[in-house]
Amino acid sequence: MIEKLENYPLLKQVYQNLENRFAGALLGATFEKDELCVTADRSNLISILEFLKNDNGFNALNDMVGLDNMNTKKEGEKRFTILYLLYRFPGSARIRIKVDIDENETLPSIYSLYRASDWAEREIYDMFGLNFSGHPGLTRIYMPDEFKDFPLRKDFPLEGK
Amino acid sequence: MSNSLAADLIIPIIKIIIVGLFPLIMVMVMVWLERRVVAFIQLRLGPNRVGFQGILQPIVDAIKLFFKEDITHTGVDKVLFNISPVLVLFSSILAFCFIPLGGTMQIGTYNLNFWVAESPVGLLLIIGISSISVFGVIFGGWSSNSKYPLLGALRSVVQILSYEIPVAFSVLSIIFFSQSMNMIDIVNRQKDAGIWYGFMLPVSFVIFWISVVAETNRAPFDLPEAESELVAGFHTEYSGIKFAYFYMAEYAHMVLASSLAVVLFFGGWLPPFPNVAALSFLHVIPGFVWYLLKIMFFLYLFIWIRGTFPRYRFDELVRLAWKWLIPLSLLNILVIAFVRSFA
Amino acid sequence: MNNQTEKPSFLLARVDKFITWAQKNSVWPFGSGLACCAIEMIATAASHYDVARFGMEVFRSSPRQADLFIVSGTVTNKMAPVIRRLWEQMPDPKWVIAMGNCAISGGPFPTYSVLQGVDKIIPVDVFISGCPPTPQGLLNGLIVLQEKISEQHPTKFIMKDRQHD
Amino acid sequence: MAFKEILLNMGPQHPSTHGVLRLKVALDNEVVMKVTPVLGYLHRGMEKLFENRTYQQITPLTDRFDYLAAISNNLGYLLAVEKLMGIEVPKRAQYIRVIFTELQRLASHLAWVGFFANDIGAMSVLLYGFIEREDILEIFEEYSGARLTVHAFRVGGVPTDINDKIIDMINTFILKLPKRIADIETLLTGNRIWKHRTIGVGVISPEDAISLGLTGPSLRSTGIKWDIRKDIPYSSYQDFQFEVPTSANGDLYDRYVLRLEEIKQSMRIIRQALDTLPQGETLTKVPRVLKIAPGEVFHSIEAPKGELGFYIKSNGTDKPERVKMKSPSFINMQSLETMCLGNLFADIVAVLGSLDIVLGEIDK
Repeated sequence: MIEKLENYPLLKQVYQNLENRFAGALLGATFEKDELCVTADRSNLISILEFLKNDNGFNALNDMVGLDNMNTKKEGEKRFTILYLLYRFPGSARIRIKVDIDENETLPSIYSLYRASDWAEREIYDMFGLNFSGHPGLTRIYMPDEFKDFPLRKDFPLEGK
Repeated sequence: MSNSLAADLIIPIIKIIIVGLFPLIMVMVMVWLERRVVAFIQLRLGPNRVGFQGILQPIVDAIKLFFKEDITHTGVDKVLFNISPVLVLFSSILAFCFIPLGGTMQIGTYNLNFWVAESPVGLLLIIGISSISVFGVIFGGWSSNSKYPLLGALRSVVQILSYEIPVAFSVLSIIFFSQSMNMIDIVNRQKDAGIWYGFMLPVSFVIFWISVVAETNRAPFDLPEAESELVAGFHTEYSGIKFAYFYMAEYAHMVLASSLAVVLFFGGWLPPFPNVAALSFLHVIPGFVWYLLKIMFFLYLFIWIRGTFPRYRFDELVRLAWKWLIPLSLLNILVIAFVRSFA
Repeated sequence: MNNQTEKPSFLLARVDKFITWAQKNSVWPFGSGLACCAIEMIATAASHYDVARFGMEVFRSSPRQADLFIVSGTVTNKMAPVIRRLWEQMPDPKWVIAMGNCAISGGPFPTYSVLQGVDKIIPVDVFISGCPPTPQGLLNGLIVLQEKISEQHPTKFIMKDRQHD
Repeated sequence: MAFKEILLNMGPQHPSTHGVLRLKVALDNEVVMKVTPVLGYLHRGMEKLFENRTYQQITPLTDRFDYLAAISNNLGYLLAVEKLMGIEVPKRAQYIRVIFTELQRLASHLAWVGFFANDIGAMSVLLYGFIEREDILEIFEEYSGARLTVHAFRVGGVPTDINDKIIDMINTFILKLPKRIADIETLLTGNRIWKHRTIGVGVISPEDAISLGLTGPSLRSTGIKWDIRKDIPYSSYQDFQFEVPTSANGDLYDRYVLRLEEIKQSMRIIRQALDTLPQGETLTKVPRVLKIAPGEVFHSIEAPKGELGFYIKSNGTDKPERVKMKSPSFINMQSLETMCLGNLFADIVAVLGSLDIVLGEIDK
């Protein structure tokens, strides 16, 4: 893993910091297409993000992506994945934090760290039906409030129910 | 039919009809002119399909609006809702009674005056009557039972309250020189003085002009009907012919404001340099034509301003009135009074 | 059905012609933009194409003062009640143009949130296809609408009343 | 003194919400106490639709995201797909892409200046902006046949080479534009009312801007020099000389001046690209049925409105598992309340205009 980062001193440094701080707590890390992706657990997500923001300068949240792995997941894996795309001003370094989550589980909201996560979390709630605890106003953002389903789940048909 | 009957009854009635129609005709011309001129400013063509160069466009619009459904939605205060367009339009038309559209013309033994009524306090009356329109705006905005009209009406109140004061002050400086509030006298005094008051009192004129632009709710002071903020302002809920009343009233007020500017500051029906003998051939052209030419200039100015400037914000607008125009007009009056009494 | 075949009297026909002449030359569109087509609608009103030539540049932003509702873009299920309400707020006589494929049939979005055609909620007079239609297309649609207006009988209600007697 | 709040509902149909945005505004007289945007009136289910379309079919759909800058969307999506596939686009195609994206940036900025000025009440500028924009759209029409939703690029390059006629059109346009920009500047930049309306209004601090994830000209107006074209170059942007203008105050006036400056820089890039246009192929060979091995990628470009990113996850079939778009308008829109609080009602409209939002992009 660390060899792949040889040409990317900044990311290498960040990765080493993470390794040192959260030894064993990181569930995995990949590096492909110039992008570092670290898999974290639900329980230590906030502390990893705090560490990245305060000690490593990842001061901006680029985007949050929700994934429904219904068709691709293996037995025992969780159904949904949330990606946090982080950014660093200046320095233009990017890092991706990956958290797996099941339908009934709740992720902590990162609104207190990144205000940009406000609408991003609402979007994921709207599209996938995943809850974020501690979010100031978790309501549907796109669909009308009376809408029952979660459109981006793989079992929801394109034309609607 | 005796001669005196004709002089006392028939001619005044005809004059009343003509003066009543004059602002409406001017409104028609203005609607067309505005759409064409703004179009040319914006490198477009503007309406040019109906009639010669689209001159019938305003008439077509009026007919269409006349045949449109007139919606009075629920929750409306019916009396005020219906009365306000009338108030707005007729307050401006009524004020034309006291505006001299031309000088006196000798027809045989009869002196034909180009005004309906002559009052020793004509100027005061015009300012008073034209201010009634703000009630129409407030009633219309309030009775619509809707929020955008209400906000538009609120803005309108503040705007008229603020800008009435500089108008009054700048008019006061005219009265210092004319010693009369009679509109006809004011024009005649300008003839006697040999110079139009606008050139004599440029500061008063500038204050007057800015303030009347604000009072007619025209750009850059078109806050009560600011389209990008308040949809259509106080007349958002009006449709059909009632909306047409508001639409026409806006232009009628512009014609009135231009007429006031012409009569007070630019010699009404007088040709340029009325006392210069070398230019006496200008007197051949009737006074009415001079008056018309002059107001057209000011009406064009209205359109030009609209096509060029961004819109003021509410607080800037009030600040302009209270921090600049009112102190300036007070100072202006002080200076003029000083000059009048010692020079 | 009877009164449709019956020809209006000479005088009423003249009145009809006069009123429709006014109506078709003064179609004030409702300045409501929904999606991509709205940009082309603005381009049509801008200097290059200048819809003002037909007296149509008065984009009213209040539905109460508009004659023509150009549904310019995708109508979503969330927006549909709003569109319906705006249309109801417009005073008669009113016309509707469905501009672009989205407004006609949902266009490229056969999805859960898009209304598949605005004619499901309001009556449409003219359909203009394209994604988005070019300004020329919109102008053509407006001219078609003008023709349609000039064939209407605004005084028809007088005839109707007479038949009821 | 007790105040009574007026709750005002702006939209979804309102002349200056740039589409079908709805704002719930709480006003104390005219002072803004609260602004809550309500989105979703143009939610077309694009991301769901993408999962049911092949990679090539998605490209024209991306046009409909940000319909004022369709080509930028094409580029953002295609670069992500090409990065995922690991293919290299021919140099000439890269240059052509740069030319058209920069033309699109000009078109978007010109439309923006017009809409922004129109929101503030200077309606003529809207028309002036659209005259020049029309020239750009004619170039697009000559190249691809469409004006607005252009679909100018394909996976692996550009579908057709540009010919002399298009180069001529671009050259004449580039010569004409500076005078037009000067016209707009004489109307607005020095105007007292314009300055009153824009200076010191809608201010946002750099810290807030970063925390809210603001990008594009709105971020640069706070003094942060961040332009992906410069910092993480893509599609041969490293070959061109251009400046990234920044300013310090973070208010509306700065955003306006910045965008005008960006127009000038874009013209510089186009001129350089035309002068140094390399010869060669314009399209790499890609299979007609595009199946991409499982993987994931995130790629972002500097769109006219800010950072436009595409996250694509493939699953081995010809359709993507998930396409997520990071839209600049969506992120910028979040900062509306921060910029508006305590300002006047009229400023909401101005701030909204300055953010350069497009609802197709926000609602997806």
